[in-house]
Parts: sequence; structure tokens; C-alpha cells
Amino acid sequence: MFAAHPLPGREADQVDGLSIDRLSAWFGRHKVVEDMRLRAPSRKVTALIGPSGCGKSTVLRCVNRMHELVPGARVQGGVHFGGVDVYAPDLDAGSVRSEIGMVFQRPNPFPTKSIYENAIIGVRIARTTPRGRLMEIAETALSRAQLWDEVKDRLHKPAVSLSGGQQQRLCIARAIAVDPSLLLMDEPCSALDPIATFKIEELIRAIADRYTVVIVTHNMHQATRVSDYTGFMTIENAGDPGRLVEFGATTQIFGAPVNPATEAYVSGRVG
Amino acid sequence: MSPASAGGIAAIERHPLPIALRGERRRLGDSVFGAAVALTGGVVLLVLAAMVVFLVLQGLPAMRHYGFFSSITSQRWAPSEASATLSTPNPYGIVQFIYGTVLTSLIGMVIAVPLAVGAALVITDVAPRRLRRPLSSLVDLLAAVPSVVYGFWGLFALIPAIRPVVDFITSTLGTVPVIGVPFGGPFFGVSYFTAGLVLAIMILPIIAAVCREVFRSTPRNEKEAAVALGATRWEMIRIAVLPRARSGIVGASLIGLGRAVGETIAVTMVIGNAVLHINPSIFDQGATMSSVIANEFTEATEPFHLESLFVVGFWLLIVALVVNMLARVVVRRGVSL
Amino acid sequence: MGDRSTGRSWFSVMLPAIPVLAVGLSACGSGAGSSGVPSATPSPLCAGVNTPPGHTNGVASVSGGASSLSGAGGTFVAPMMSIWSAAYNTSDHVQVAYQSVGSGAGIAQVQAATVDFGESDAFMTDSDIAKAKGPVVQTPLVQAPVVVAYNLPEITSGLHFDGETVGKIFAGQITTWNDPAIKKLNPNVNVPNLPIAVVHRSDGSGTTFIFSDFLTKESPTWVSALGGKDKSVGKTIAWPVGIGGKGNEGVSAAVGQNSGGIGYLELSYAVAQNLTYADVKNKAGSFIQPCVKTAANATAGITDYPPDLRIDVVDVSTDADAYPITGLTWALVYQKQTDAAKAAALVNFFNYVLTKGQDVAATADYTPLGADLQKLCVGQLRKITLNGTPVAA
Amino acid sequence: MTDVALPAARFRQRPALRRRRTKNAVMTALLLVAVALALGALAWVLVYVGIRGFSVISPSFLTHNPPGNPAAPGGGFFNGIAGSLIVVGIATGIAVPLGVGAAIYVVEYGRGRLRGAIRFFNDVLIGIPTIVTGAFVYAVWVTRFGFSGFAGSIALAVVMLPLVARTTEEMLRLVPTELREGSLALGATRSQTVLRICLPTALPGIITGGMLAVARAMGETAPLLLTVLGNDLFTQLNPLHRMETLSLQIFSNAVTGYEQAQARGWAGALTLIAIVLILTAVARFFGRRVQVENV
Repeated sequence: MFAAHPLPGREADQVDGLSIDRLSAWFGRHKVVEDMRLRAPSRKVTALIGPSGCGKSTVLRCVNRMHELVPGARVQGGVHFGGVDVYAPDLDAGSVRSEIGMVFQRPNPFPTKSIYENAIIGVRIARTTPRGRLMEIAETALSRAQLWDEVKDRLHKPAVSLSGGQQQRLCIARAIAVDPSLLLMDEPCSALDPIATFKIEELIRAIADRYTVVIVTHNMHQATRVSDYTGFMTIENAGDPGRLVEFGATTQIFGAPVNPATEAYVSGRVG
Repeated sequence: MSPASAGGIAAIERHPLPIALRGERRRLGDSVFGAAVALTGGVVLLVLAAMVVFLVLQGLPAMRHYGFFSSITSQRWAPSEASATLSTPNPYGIVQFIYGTVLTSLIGMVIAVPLAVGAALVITDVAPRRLRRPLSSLVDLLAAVPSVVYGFWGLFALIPAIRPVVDFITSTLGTVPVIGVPFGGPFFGVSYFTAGLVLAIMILPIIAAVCREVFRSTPRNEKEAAVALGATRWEMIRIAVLPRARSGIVGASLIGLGRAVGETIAVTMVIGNAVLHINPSIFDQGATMSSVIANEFTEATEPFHLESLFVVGFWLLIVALVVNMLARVVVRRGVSL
Repeated sequence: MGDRSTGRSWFSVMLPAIPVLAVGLSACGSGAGSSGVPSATPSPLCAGVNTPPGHTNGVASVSGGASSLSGAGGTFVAPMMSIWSAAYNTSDHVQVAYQSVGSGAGIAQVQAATVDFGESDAFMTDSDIAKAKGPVVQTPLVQAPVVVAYNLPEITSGLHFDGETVGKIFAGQITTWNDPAIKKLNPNVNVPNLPIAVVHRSDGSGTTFIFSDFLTKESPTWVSALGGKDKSVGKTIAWPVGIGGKGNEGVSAAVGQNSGGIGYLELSYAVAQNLTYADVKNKAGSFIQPCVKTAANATAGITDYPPDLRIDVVDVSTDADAYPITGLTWALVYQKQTDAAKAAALVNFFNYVLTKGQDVAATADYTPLGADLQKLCVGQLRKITLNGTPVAA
Repeated sequence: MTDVALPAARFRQRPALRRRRTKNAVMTALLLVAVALALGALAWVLVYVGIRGFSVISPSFLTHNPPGNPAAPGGGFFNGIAGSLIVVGIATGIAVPLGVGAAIYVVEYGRGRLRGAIRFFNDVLIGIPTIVTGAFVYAVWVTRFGFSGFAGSIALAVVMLPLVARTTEEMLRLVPTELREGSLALGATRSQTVLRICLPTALPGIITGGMLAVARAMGETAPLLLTVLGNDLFTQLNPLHRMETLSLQIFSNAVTGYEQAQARGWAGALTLIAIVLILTAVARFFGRRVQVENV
């Protein structure tokens, strides 16, 4: 079925992973992604790389059904996570999104809320947790986001008082506080300086033992540093939809790419 | 209003550019033009200052005669007694007008603010995109209907429509001792409540317009952050839109309040014009600062009557100035109306 | 939100309009002021034709008059003034712009000299004149009754009222229609158990002056409720209760709109709007229906007019057929005119009002001046001077 | 945070979800009710005035004055309509140059505190009750020269001035700095730059602002009560005399008890609404063009 993109070995927990089948996406009449197929294994980091405008972010936003929020946007094909059809008609987009966390390009904590409130906001709206446990959850999430030590003494200060890198880690904490199974990251370091970037990368590696992570990046070094698997997307001509060209273990994609386009891109000759 | 162009020429000249030499005549024309526009700019300040000065000057005889604060410590407005009781307590107390203004504005705000905020949210975040512009234009249209038309409509359409409801309230809640007092009957149509209701409709579009601009300025990435956490639309509004807009909503409400405080003709037509004292029920007749001026101004022949109306005008101006200055400070800039 | 739910909201948008249409249509049908049948079967006193007095003793027309005059004053005389103004414009091509703003405003405008003439149902007192820019000639123009109109759907004939009862109502001491005091005066009428909606003027008013003058003379309760005779009569009153309506129009509108409403207004307003009004007890003890004739009776016996014609005719007649709340209304003109054209136009217009104008008064439910008074009024016109010389020949 | 369970099960097992969805539906419904009430009020006013006015209005309503006897049927509000056009026209003539000038000062010339003060107090002036404006003009003008159409024009000009200044200011701000720099670099003076570059570029927006101010002034009643006073039977086109205006005429007819006068009042209200809505619609048409040009 996925002959074009040979998959890594079939571990037992493979069923928990993300699988995207024949996914196409449009903005109005403009097709931005075509015939995307991909499997991101459970509790591994999968990177999507490719030149800008190739539809990486759109693929990500199709996974947690954020794409459909854009007026005129349309999706075709299937997205399954843990064997569940994300687009099943009886499934609420909101519950999909609370199961699939997302971290954005720019840190976007809620500016009127404190660090603590930002960390637990997802839990609060989900109303799954008694109030008494909120602090415990905040601590766990902030610790996993490797932020706890830096903020534990000023939890009730505004989130915007943090530095950019800290804010992004707070956003990661916010996303994992609701205990998702899959974490989508859309170029999470593109607005950060190298030191902050390094901390985030470290963090991604650290949480990969619990969460399935899909990260979009245009930084190939980042992909090699954090990911287990890599998919390369590109567009052939301006105006064409983006396609997945090659998918495989990160070491394979960067060490021995099969497709010439991938080879050209990862060796820095294009893009 | 892109920040890049915010400064105009003055901003450009603060960063001097190589400018070609100019002729004397052109320079003269230039400075004349500059002086002229500076003068017109000054007119704005002049008008406002002149308003305060003239209202004070006109009201001064009454203020002097009765004492500066006497009018705002008494609630007896009886021009007919002015000549008879010059030495006895002040017949030009205006507390009941301040009360009327505050009460009607309050009723208006209580009704209009939630509706305006709701309408603005629908326009920015709930309605299908292609309906947002028409919806917003329609709500704006409410502000285009002249005050006198609202008053006329209030008198003939609104009063008969609310009469059964109010009669029900006065005959149930209104009969309860103590807490029923503000809802007591009988209801004769014109009342504080009717005026407040008309005010609500009149200030709703103003508050909605300001709120709309405020909500619209919510950064997209904050809304997405909420949605990505699985928030429903209402949760997204509550988390991402409303907290950020809090001061904007307060400012919008203050602008609406400023308008409600000063609204005259529509209120005059439906409030009942009872000037003597504060009536305890919201369904009773009353008067506001602006309505008493509209009613009595051109015929104030009794001693100190006209002067006292200027005193009312002065306090109305002060209230309006304070409310509007607060509003502008809170909203800061960027929203017209 | 899908399109479907938006469709629902559009539907709900139109919902509120539906009851409104019904309200609108029914309001169109019945109108505000009507309470069905007009007042009573006319009392015999009021039956028959009103004969025009045919006054012909005016001054000679002065040439060189201005083509327009600006006046302001009582709403009491406004319907009459519109008719005079329109007729005079047709015959003499002079526009008399009369703004019915209330008698208080009429006096205020004269004092401020913002109009060519003022008008008031309460003459200018010495202290009023002291605030004016010179001596003022005042002349009565017409007389009329102030009626006590009410809106009680089932009652279409004139209730009987005496001054004390009316005073108690307007002082807020009688608050329901089936009060014993009202029942006692109307033993055969089934007065409903409705709250009384008192309607009074919100502006300074000569009608208020005439009405409060009557109450002050007839109702001790009224006087004590208002705190003394110096406070119980005037163009403005510190009303203890009620709805304020602007002008006679506003009072009639408010009475018409409120079941249970009661207000005082000039007769022609009540007639034009089909409002029911009361028969009021006069000094002789009879309950008299207000009309052109009973109002004429109210001044018929007066012979000793003061030279400046400032006389209070309210509730003075002892005639058994006189309607007690009858008042005069005055024109207010500066004696010393400075503009020849305006002066001529003023004299010509008021000369018309006092002669031919009197003949049309009864058609508008106003009572023409009696012959004695009318002569004195024409005499007042002769007092108007231009740079020291009388304008009228 | 428990250990990772099978997500398949958890997708549907977020408890509280039903409650959250219900709350969302309820709140959305409430928001829609808010809009429905606002639009319902608008529809109610327009339909009601429309029905009552439409049954009375006719060409002769627009060309005749009211009958001498207010209880008589027929006649119209020609004097008020003409008066409104004249009074508002003069007010526009006063307010637009002053407002545009003030805006030019604020955007192109002003610096520091004075500029800040003018901007701030211009906004404050927008919120001043118009009845106070009327009392002010009464004190300044009417006490000296009497009631007149012109006194009303002054009052309306005070109402319009800050509105015109405000929109013009916004529009001038939208003129790209590059245009100004280009002009100055070519050796044009400041005044030439403003008059030949900035104003023409901002013109459609300024017209929009002006028309919205005119629409507002057309409906103003309170300040005219204290300055124009009214002239209910005759056509008076000389603004130095007392005039009638449409808004005053509606007011005085609305509060009478005469059915026929009220009927004329409704027709007048319909006329006024039509004028105001047409002005607003045309202004929006210009306004939209401005926005499109700036995209």
C-alpha cells in the first residue's frame, strides 16, 4: 500500500502512530497539497522538511483539523491517529484538537494570563480535572517543558514577562498539559535565537519518549538533530500543489537520499 | 492607519531630507498656510474652552446667589417659587436630574452593553464570513437613525409594546414591599425605564462599533492557540478574545455612556418630564439634565431660571467631559465614532 | 456556525417586527386622542349658532408694512393664530410666523427682543416688564376656556368636577378614579377603578397660569399642598405628581395615550382631538360645560377694565351660566418701535385680529372679545409709536 | 498524567465534552439573539416609520407647507426640508474647511503637546452633548442676534467640526509617507505637498467623513431648539431669520395630539430617515472605494 515510501520496521505500537493517506488540501480553488501519504510512528519524532510554500504547515494543520478553519479551505483523503479517523463525521474537531497538541511558529501565550494560567488553560477548559490538581498538572507540564525551575517562583507573573524562548517552552507546556498523544510543531524555533532553539530541541528529544511528535522545519540541521524520521516535501513548479517526495529514517534521508530532488535539497543545492 | 505613515510631513522633517532650495515667495506662502491650519486646529480647543467659559459665565449669577454647590445638594426644582423664596432653601436643586440622567443611562447600559458585545462578537467571530460585512453595516445603521425619530417611535410603537410586560411587573414584583419599590406602578408609558430602553437602542451601535474594532484586533495566533487546545468557539472567545478586549469594552461602554448622558430629544419625548423630585420607581416619570434644558430653556422667565438651566448645562458638560476623557484614555486611539 | 443556523437568526431578526406591524396598524386606525364619541350631549347653554360679532371699528391700514412678522408665545392661542395667520397671508400677503412655544417662552422672547411680538395667556407683570428692553403694550386678542380633559374609555359624557376635587387630583391626593370625592359628584356614573395619570405642562404656560389661578381660588387643598398662594399659581408650578407634556399639544397627546389620564388644556385642542372633558362647577354652583358661549358668559358682566387691560378674568363671574376656567390671551408688543415697516405690519396685523379676526374665532372654538373690551383693545394699538409718533392714524 | 493509553479510546472519552458543546451552543445562540435583537430593533423602527410615513407621504408633502389649522389633513414639510438643507448647508460650509484644516495641522504640521491636545480634545468634543452646544450658541449668539437659521448653522458646525476633523485625520494618515517624501524631494513646499498630494489622495475618504457628518447634522434636533426655534407655517429661506427645520418639525408634530399633525410627523420622519440613509449609503460607497484603494 505504501510501496512508494518504504516504511521503517513495523513495531508493535505502530498502530498508535499517525497515518496520512492520499491527503489533498485546497485553499479555495488552489490546491496546496496533493496525494500526501505518510506514517509517523508512535513516540518518535518525525520531521517534515522542504522549501517554503510546499505545504508542510498545511499538512500539519490538516492533522488536527485546523486547516478547515480557514474560509474556503477543503480537505480530501484520510488522517488516522491511533487507528481513529480524525475526520470521522461523529468526531468533534475540538476533541481531535485536544488529543493532538500543537505548537506554533511564534510563541503565542495568552498575554492577559499568568504563566500558571497559561500552563493549565487547556485543562481548565476541558473540565476533566478537579481544581485541586491543577497546580500538580502545571508543575508536571512545566517540568516536562523544562521550564519549571525558571518560573516556579513567579508562576503568577504575566506570561509575556518571559523571554521568547521561555514563552515557546510555556506554549509547549500548555500543549502537553492536556495530555495529548500527538504533538504537532510548526517551525517552533523559527522565531528564536540559537540558544533558545537549542533548549527547545533538547526538550523535543526529551519528550519523545512519551509523545508522538511531528515537526515542520525548514532548518535541515534541526531535522537531523531532533528527528527519527524525515519526510521531504516539495513543489515542482510555482502554483503546483506540494507533494511528499521521499520519506524515511532521518539518517537515510540525509545520508543516502533516493530521490534526486531530495538529494539536491539536503545537500543545499536547492532551496 | 499604518504606523509607518502616522507622522505626516512633520515626521519626515524630523529626519531631514536633502530638500531643494526654495524661493522666498513660496516660503512665505508655506508659512501662511501653516499658520492657517494651526489656527483651525486651535479652533477645536477654542470652542471647547469657550463652551466651559460661557456656561460658567451664564450660570454664575445663579451659582453666586445660591452658592456654588447648592444646586447639586438639593432636589427641589421649582422656578415658580424662585421669586417667593429667595432667602429660603434653593428651588433650583438638580439632584433629581442627575439621578434621572444616571438612572436612564444605567438602564441603557445594562441592556446595551451585553447586546453590543454579543453583536460585535457575532460580526467578528461567529457569523459566516460573507455575512459579516452586511451585518456590521446593518448594526451601524442603528446609529444613523436620528434621535427625534427614536423618540417618536418610542412614544407610539415601543410604549404600547412594553405596556403589558411592565404592567405585569408592576402588578407582581412591584407590589412586594421594599424590594418592589423600584418596580412600582402605575405605569403611564413615559418613564425612566422607557427612556433607558430607547437609549439602549441608540447607544448599542456605538458600543458595538468600538467593540468590533477591538475584537478584530485580537491576534490570529492567539485565537489559534485556543482552538488548537481543543477549545470550542465560545471557549476560544472567552480565552483569547474577551480578556484582551476588556479595556476596549470598558472604553466602548464609556463612549456609549457619554452619548447616553447627553442624549436629549428622544429622552425628552419619553421620560415624562416630571421635574420636582426623584421618583422611586423606574416606571415613574422623571427628567434628565438634558431634558429639562430642552423643555424649559426658551421660556425661562422666572428669576434665576435661565441661569439655573445654564448651571444644569454646566454640570452636564462636566459629566460629559469626564466620561469622554476617560473613554478616550481607556480606548486610546484607533477607533472612530 | 453553518449557513443553516444563520438562516435561523435572520428569521428571528424579523420576528420582533410582526407584533409591531399589528401595533402600527391598530394605532393608525384608532389614533391617539380619540376616545370614541365626543363629549356629552351638548348642554343647552352651548347649543345653537355662534354669531360673529362683526367688529368694524379698527384703525386705518398703515402703508409700508413689512412682509413678514415673527412671533412666539402661548400654545393656548396657537390654533387660532394659525388660522389668523393663514387668512391674513391670503388677504394681505404678510407672513406672520407664530411659533407656539409656550407663554413663558413668549414673554422670554419679548424680553430678549428676539421676536417682533410675543404672546401670553398670562399678562406680563411689572417685574416681567422690568426685564424687557422698554415699555410693552399688551392687548387681549381672544378668550377661551381651559377644559379638564380626561381619558376614560367607557365615559363619554362630561363628568362633574368642582375646584376642590380637581385640586386634590392635581396635588396627588386623589389617585384613583373611583375615589369617593369623584363618586359623590357623579352619583349616576360608574367611574372605573383606574389609577389617575395626571398630565401637566412641562413648559412655562399661560394655560397653566389660568388653570392654577382657578385652583388657587377654589381649592384650599391645592393651595396648602403647594405651600401657599404665592406658589400655587403661576406659569410654572412645582407639580407634585404627573407627566409633563410640552405645550397644549403635548398635554392632549399624553391624555389621549393614557387610559386614566387627566389634563388641562385649551378647548380647541380637546375638540379637535375628540377628548372628553368635564363640566366644572362655577361660583353660582352650577356644573357648566365649556364652550364658546359659556366662556363668553364668563366675561359678559365685566365693565371696569383697567387702562392697561391687565385683568384677571378667571373664576370671577357670578353668572349662573359662566364657565369658570376662562382666560384671556394677550399680545405683547414693544410700545416704542424703531423699524417703520415692522411697526406698520404689527399694527395692521393686530388690527385685523381685533376686527375681522374676531368673526372667525368661534369656528375654531375660541370666544371673540366682547364689544367693550374689543374697543379698548383697538385703543391699545394706537399706543404703539415709531420714534415718538403713533403708528396708527 | 497517566501513562499513555490507547488514543483510540480516549478520543471519544473526554468527559465534560457534551457539557462544553452544549455551553458553546447556548452561548452561540445567545450571541445570535443579541444580533437578532439589535437588527430586530432596527427593522422595527424602519418598518414602523415606513408604514406610518408611507401612507401619508406624497409629492405634495415635499412641496407644500403645513396647513394653518394643525388638525386639517394634507400639507407638507416643504419649509422644514428647505430649512434643514440651508441650515445644514451653511454648517457644512463652516465645519468642513475648519475640520480639514485642523486635521492637516494635526497630521502634517503639528508637533508635541499642542498636536496631542488637539487630537484628544477633538475626540472629547465629539462626545459633548449637543444640547450643551445649543446652550453655548444661545449664550454666544442668540442673546445678541436673536434666533435664526444661522445660529442653528453655528451650532451644527460645532457638532460637525470634530467629526470632519476626525475622519480627515484618519484619511490623511493613510496617505503613504513615500508620496510625501517624493513630493518634498522634488522640491515642493510643505503646503504644495499637502494641497497637491495628500489632500487629493485622501479626498474620497474626506468626502465620506463629510457626508456622515452631514447625515448626523440633518437629524440633530436639540441644539436647533435653542437656536433656530422654528417657523412652522412658512417658507423662510433667509438664514438670518427664524427658520423651520425638518427635525424640529418632526419633534413638534410628534408631541401634538392632532392625528393629522402626527401623520405629517411620520411622513417627515420617513423623509428624514430616507435622507440620512441615502447620505450614509453614498458615504459608505465612497468609503469602500477608499478601503479597496488601500489594500
